[in-house]
Amino acid sequence: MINPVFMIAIPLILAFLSLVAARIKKWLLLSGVLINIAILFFLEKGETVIGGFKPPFGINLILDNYSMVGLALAGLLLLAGVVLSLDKADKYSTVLLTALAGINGMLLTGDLFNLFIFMEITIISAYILSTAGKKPEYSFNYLVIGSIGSVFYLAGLVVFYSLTGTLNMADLAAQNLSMGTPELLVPLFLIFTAFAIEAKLIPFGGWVKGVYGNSNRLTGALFASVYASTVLFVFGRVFNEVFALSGAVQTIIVLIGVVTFAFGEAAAFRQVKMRRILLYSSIGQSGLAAALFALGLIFPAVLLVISNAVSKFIMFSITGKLREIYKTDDYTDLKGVFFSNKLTGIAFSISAMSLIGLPLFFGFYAKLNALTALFNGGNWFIPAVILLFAIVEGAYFIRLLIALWAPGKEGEIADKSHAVGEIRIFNIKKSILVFILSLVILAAGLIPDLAGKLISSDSGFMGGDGPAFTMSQLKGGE
Amino acid sequence: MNLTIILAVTVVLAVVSFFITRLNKKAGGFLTVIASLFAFVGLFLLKGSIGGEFSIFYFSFKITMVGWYFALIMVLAYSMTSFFNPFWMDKMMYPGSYNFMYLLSMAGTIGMFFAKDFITLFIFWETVVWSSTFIIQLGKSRKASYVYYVVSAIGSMATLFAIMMAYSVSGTFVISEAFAGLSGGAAIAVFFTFILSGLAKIGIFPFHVWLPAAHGNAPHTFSPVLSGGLVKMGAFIAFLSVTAFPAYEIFSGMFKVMGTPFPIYFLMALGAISIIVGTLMAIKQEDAKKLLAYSSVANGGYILIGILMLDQVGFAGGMMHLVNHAVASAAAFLAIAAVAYRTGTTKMSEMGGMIHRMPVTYIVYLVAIISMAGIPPMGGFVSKWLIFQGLADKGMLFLAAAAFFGSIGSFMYVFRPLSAVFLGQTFTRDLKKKEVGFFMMLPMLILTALSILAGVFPNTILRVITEIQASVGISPVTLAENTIVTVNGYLDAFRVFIVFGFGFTIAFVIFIVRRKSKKVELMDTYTSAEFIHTRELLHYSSKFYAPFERLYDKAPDTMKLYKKIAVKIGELGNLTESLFYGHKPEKTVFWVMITGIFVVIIGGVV
Amino acid sequence: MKKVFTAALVILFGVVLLFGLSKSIDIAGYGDGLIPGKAADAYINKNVTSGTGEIIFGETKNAETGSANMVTSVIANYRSFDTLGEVTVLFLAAVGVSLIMGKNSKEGKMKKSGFILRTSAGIIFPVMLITGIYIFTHGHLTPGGGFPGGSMIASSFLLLYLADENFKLKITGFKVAEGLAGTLYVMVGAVGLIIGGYFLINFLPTGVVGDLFSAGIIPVIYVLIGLKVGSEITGIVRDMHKEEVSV
Amino acid sequence: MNVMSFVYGFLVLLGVFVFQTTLTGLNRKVTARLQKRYGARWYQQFLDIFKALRKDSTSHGWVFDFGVIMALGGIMATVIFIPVAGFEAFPGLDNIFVISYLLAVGMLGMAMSAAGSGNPWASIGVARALTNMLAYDVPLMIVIFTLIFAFDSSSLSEIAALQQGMGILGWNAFRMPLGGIVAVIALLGMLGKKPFDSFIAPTEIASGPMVEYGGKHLGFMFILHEFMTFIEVSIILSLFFGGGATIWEYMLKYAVLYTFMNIISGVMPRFKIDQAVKYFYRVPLAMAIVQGLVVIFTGLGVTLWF
Amino acid sequence: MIRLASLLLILIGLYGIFSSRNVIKILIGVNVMELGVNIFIISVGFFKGGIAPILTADSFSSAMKFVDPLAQAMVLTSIVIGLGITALGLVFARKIHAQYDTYDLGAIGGGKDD
Repeated sequence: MINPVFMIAIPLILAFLSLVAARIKKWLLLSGVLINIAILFFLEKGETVIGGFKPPFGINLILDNYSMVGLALAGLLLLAGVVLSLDKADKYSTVLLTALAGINGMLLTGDLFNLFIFMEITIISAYILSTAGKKPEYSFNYLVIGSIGSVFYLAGLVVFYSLTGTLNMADLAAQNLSMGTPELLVPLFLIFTAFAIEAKLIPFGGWVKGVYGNSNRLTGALFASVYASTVLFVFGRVFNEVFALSGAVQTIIVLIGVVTFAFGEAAAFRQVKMRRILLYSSIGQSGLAAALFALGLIFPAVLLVISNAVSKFIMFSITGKLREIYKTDDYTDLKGVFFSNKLTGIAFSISAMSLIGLPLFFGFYAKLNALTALFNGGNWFIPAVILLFAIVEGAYFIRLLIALWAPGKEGEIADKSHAVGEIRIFNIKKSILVFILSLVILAAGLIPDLAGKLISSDSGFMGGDGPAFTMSQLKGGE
Repeated sequence: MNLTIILAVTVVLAVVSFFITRLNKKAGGFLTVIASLFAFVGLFLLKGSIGGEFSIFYFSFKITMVGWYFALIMVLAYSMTSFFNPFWMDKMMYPGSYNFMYLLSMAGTIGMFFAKDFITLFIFWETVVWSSTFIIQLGKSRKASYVYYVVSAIGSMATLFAIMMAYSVSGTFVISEAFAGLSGGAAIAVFFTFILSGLAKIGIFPFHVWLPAAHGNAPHTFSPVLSGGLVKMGAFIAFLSVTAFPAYEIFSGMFKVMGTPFPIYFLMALGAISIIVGTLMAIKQEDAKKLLAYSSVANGGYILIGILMLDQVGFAGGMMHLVNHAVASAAAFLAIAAVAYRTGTTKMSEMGGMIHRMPVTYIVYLVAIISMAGIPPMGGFVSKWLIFQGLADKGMLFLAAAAFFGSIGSFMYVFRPLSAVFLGQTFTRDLKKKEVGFFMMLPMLILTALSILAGVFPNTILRVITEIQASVGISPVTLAENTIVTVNGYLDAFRVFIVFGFGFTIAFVIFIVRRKSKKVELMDTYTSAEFIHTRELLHYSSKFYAPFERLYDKAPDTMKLYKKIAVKIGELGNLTESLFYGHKPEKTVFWVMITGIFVVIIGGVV
Repeated sequence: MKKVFTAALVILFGVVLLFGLSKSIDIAGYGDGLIPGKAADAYINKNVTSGTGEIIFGETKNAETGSANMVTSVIANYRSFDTLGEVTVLFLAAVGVSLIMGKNSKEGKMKKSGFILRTSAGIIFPVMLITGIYIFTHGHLTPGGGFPGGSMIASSFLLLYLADENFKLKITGFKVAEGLAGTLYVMVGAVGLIIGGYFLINFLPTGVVGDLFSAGIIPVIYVLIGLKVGSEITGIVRDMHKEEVSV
Repeated sequence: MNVMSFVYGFLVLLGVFVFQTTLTGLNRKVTARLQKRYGARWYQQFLDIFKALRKDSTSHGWVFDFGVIMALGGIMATVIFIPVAGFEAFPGLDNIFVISYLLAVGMLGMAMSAAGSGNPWASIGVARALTNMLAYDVPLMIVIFTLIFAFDSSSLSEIAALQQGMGILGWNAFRMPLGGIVAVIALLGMLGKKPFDSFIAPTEIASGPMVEYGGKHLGFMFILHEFMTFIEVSIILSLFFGGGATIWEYMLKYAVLYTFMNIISGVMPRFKIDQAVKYFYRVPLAMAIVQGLVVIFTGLGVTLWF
Repeated sequence: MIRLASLLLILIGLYGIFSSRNVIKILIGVNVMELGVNIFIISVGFFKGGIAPILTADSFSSAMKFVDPLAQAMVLTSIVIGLGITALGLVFARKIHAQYDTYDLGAIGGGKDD
């Protein structure tokens, strides 16, 4: 069994070393993400104390199912991203290694202040990666907004510290502060703001458009999958395990999440640039996940985050590459581009269809779980909004898929002579990699119960409910 | 026969056909014929195991009479149309995917009709939706595919909502039990949201916009399936929404119109509106496929009204109209496809006199439209007759008025392609065209035969329907040997056919015994002293009903409604984009502060 | 008008925030930070793992951390993991600065500095350097530590930049120092894991509170931090000093 | 269904042909007198038909022939189903829907044949005829629907029988006056009499289709027209004017009704086709609906008023 | 009072970010905010009569009343992070200037996405 601290220590050492041995930093990065995955499955479960000081005095790492899922997701996608875009990643090797440490730290840590630090590491790495878009004003915007978030987080945290005298998550949770009361509203709001900014919730995520919209195939894929899912995972932990939401705060956060979902999908609907479509869709999805987390429906939210992360990873990678080749990501200029890239196209389509929540794909299972859980909680309004905007979501994704697959004038049958270019988007190895990733979505969608079991081992996360809906319940008639 | 085998074989063959098509396009097409015929025969043999329950994978199925009935109609449309597939492979952009999706969607429909629980139903349903979406885009319009998906999605999302809402009350997804315990406002919400996917699929106003778009622009080999088959999925949902969801019982306390609870009557009225809209729009069309698509809208209205009546006669009519419309519509679309196979167009103004080149196709089309218009001795007459009787029995005047309108209007529109495509002068371009080969003719002839058989021996079909009626607990329609008996009279379709034959024979004999007539060319007609030597010009086909069309050419377009909604959503998106996003931090700071103030005030602190 | 509006909004936000916060803590008061049972009490008494009673300066031997400076004990021992992250943040920032300034840039030139600056720089530079080193080596005893010490080292180099417009820094050495110091920090933690079973455990004898050679690994860590911070900030200064050749 | 039925059917056909052709001939005279002409002899119509049948003809292809046969065959089949004074060749099959839809077979055949001639005027005629049909049929069918609802029967003979024995006030035309008016107006449309004769329109388009027909084809068309007239008048007669208890009563009533139609037609101008549609969808449709609502909700008219 | 002052500093920082479009000024605003929050943290750890948390010859015993060392440690961390962010921000500012020849965000107009 390996101490989980190595999930942080090894990338850090490699990051520090990459500065010294700049020539092999690409390989350091690759080995870093590989080791990260390799040791992931041999980690010691439970609580790990650092420095020998028991919490709440020392810092502890917590490796439960929940953080395990987060780690696996982030690690695998980061690995895929690095492999897929090694040429781009080379320059950012040090940053990516540090980011890996930061992400692992965020997911593992059991201390709120420690979380702050790892969050800063992660965000700063994001600031740096965002400069790949060659639009410094957006990076600057991100930096300023992110800093406001950090300041708010610290301010909120300190209030809690002054009330309880502890920074440890479990210890704070044990104090049984009643989070629904007006007394704790402002500090909670301050902390929420910090997460909302990172989780792209409307109206806090003003940086997203510029940063995602100018991302390349590496950064876009990482932002939308690795970073986004990590932030949401932490969001879920903080607002369920540490600050168990209730009362007005909960309503407000749920409302913000739902509004984000609706607005995000609406904004995506009118875009023609693929990156913009994807970025607004990401905003919408994280709004939904945040709302679910805030309602305490952790399992569906996790499913949603996973499905979204994998899909977005694939789609952003392909989109970024398309933009590289054709200098545009306006899909009306890319009609029929998948004709000569069928494998890549299928991967893209599977991802998109999973996002929409069409059956046979993993997204459907996630959506079904979310709906069941929501209805079980007696809530019908949010499902209505979800389904209403799922139509919008489906509309723009299907429109996109149609355009990318079937070129041709209106009134004439689809014909390959109208297809854009015959350039291979990815070489054969990379296509297969992307395709396999998409097959994961398909497979997980075909055997969702197994996938669900793999994710939560039936018990749910952090004491929450397990799957609200399983396919096997159909057989039993229950 | 075992449903597992049918489903497994079709799905496996779907995948196989994908790869085979990559090797040899034609072979892949023939594989779809084999697979769909296999499924048809398999389903036919499945009748013995009705009532059985089992599960495959995590899906659970129950073989019901009604499911069997629907599935058989559906697979009939699929298998007949599949005969055309091999001949269109070269024109497809993605032949492999086409074959794959074709069979996958067929498997989806089969699974859907036999689903025991709503999740299984929904999964198969949506599979059909997306696979057919990807087929339609291969046709003439990308937009059509988009419209098709959006309208379907509106329906299926609403239905999912209803399923979930019902689940939250009853705690089960099993179709027969899921709606237990609903009442009041929740019942109304579930009813309307549940049936929405049915309405969308049948093409009931205002969801009919996808039919002309999709039917009219889908690949010629898929339009028959869409119109003859997939539309009937909606009828299944309509069926469930009055049987599995006991609408008549739940709403029995509500305000009633002519003995029918208001929510149901409202839907019937929508059906009536679609009859009128479909008829009027069909009259206007210049494209044969779009015309037939609108006729499907109108016929969908009949089906919906019939099924929702859930009584002895009208219901039987609605259920029977399913078959008749499926057969006739598939045949008509296939005939148009056959013509398009030779001429390459479906625009009525670009064709003429095909009867001289393709007489068999003409007969097929003629019989199909006679059935669609509800003229004896074809099947369509019997089902419409039943629906009329049902309506007359209940005294639903306005619905009946719409039904009459649609029925007579259908004479108008079905005649148009007949006249424009088949009759009149053959265009110079088409003078050398030949009839389609036997392999393509075969399905058309089978469908034609079925159409006539359904009209002459309607009781064969009605007997199945009586069993369905018995299974949902309504008194079955009374059948004598060849006779259908209703309160208001009875119909002996066979005798009507015989008398018709008698009259025809007399006329034929008189005709034959008179002197043989001299053949003259079609260009040799009386043209009021004008001499026109261009075949194309002498053929009257575009704007056929111009004076009539003028009466309603300012009618609002439903598509505009959807466009407006889309624009509104876009505006919301625009607003979101401009309000929250940019490159200046001040925007976010502003919103953080506003939200902060808002939150604190809402939270009751200040 | 816009200014008034913005100001009004900020003030409104402030007022609302004030009201809200005043429900959670005494916003107007000050000096009430004595929270019973808070984690920090254990840091002061050094009895997190085992209670050793009162800690007396210059007498208590082998106390938990052995650092006279309690802040240092928190930073470099109790919450050393935070500090590792903190160092990483700075490291990341330095990497980011050098990445963003890019390769296609050369070192810029300062204005020619004045006489006093130039001559005094030569004198002050070693003093600053030594002071910086002093500060981080005595971090466990006196106020200060790795961060201030490192900054002082960096500012000594900044002084050189200011003083001499032709001053150029050889970068490799700093990079190596930066990288190795960071690596060693983690290594120290890992060694602790091997010896004591916990990452970053204080595995050296802690000595007498108040001695120079006390507090176990704290001085070691602080030296590493000092070196690292010093080289990082120097790196930042150097990179900021670059000029872009072409846009 | 036995052989006798067919024999009876054949006899009905013959009788109807003789009767209606005579009546047509007489009415030609009536119309002529209205227009201050002398008019042809009463048997001129017979002469026309038999002459046409004897002559040579030209054909525009097989659908031209087939359409004519199909039209006459369908119409003759319909005639067989029409109950005359309670007599039916095939008892129980006088269902109003069957008759009105079987009628459509004949029309479709005619339309097909006409369009098959390749003459564009023919197509215009067909288009107008079908539009006209859509115009008059909806109000008429609503009225018929009302009758079916009122009498719980869709059998022509039964509805006719229900009106008999109560004198003239027992006729549906008087029990449901609005419906009666609608029926009469619709009958004008069905018969293609003025003001609804734009699809025949002798001076505009008749020269089109008609000249394409000659010889036996034209003869068929004549016979067809006689049968069709008989069917249409009979339907209205049975539904609204009590049919006839005896064959003589029936023939008398029939002659009066038909002549009445001719007289109205003789003094009317002609509607354009879109005007006809507009007219039918304003006045008769409204009347039919009012009549229907009255019957359905009040029951007024189901029994005798007085 | 000092907490009020720290809050005020945060607000001033916010105002700076909110009202200014100059990149450097915005960064200054961020720094002021950070300063504010740092003071706020310190203020939470302080209590009247507390002494600096260092054992010296004068304040020799842990039994004496020391102010909260944890808050001070947090502030130290926060300062360092602030430094890192400021450094990055300044580099971004330089990048903006190099690319657009201005520090004024209002004059950039967002630019089109590449």
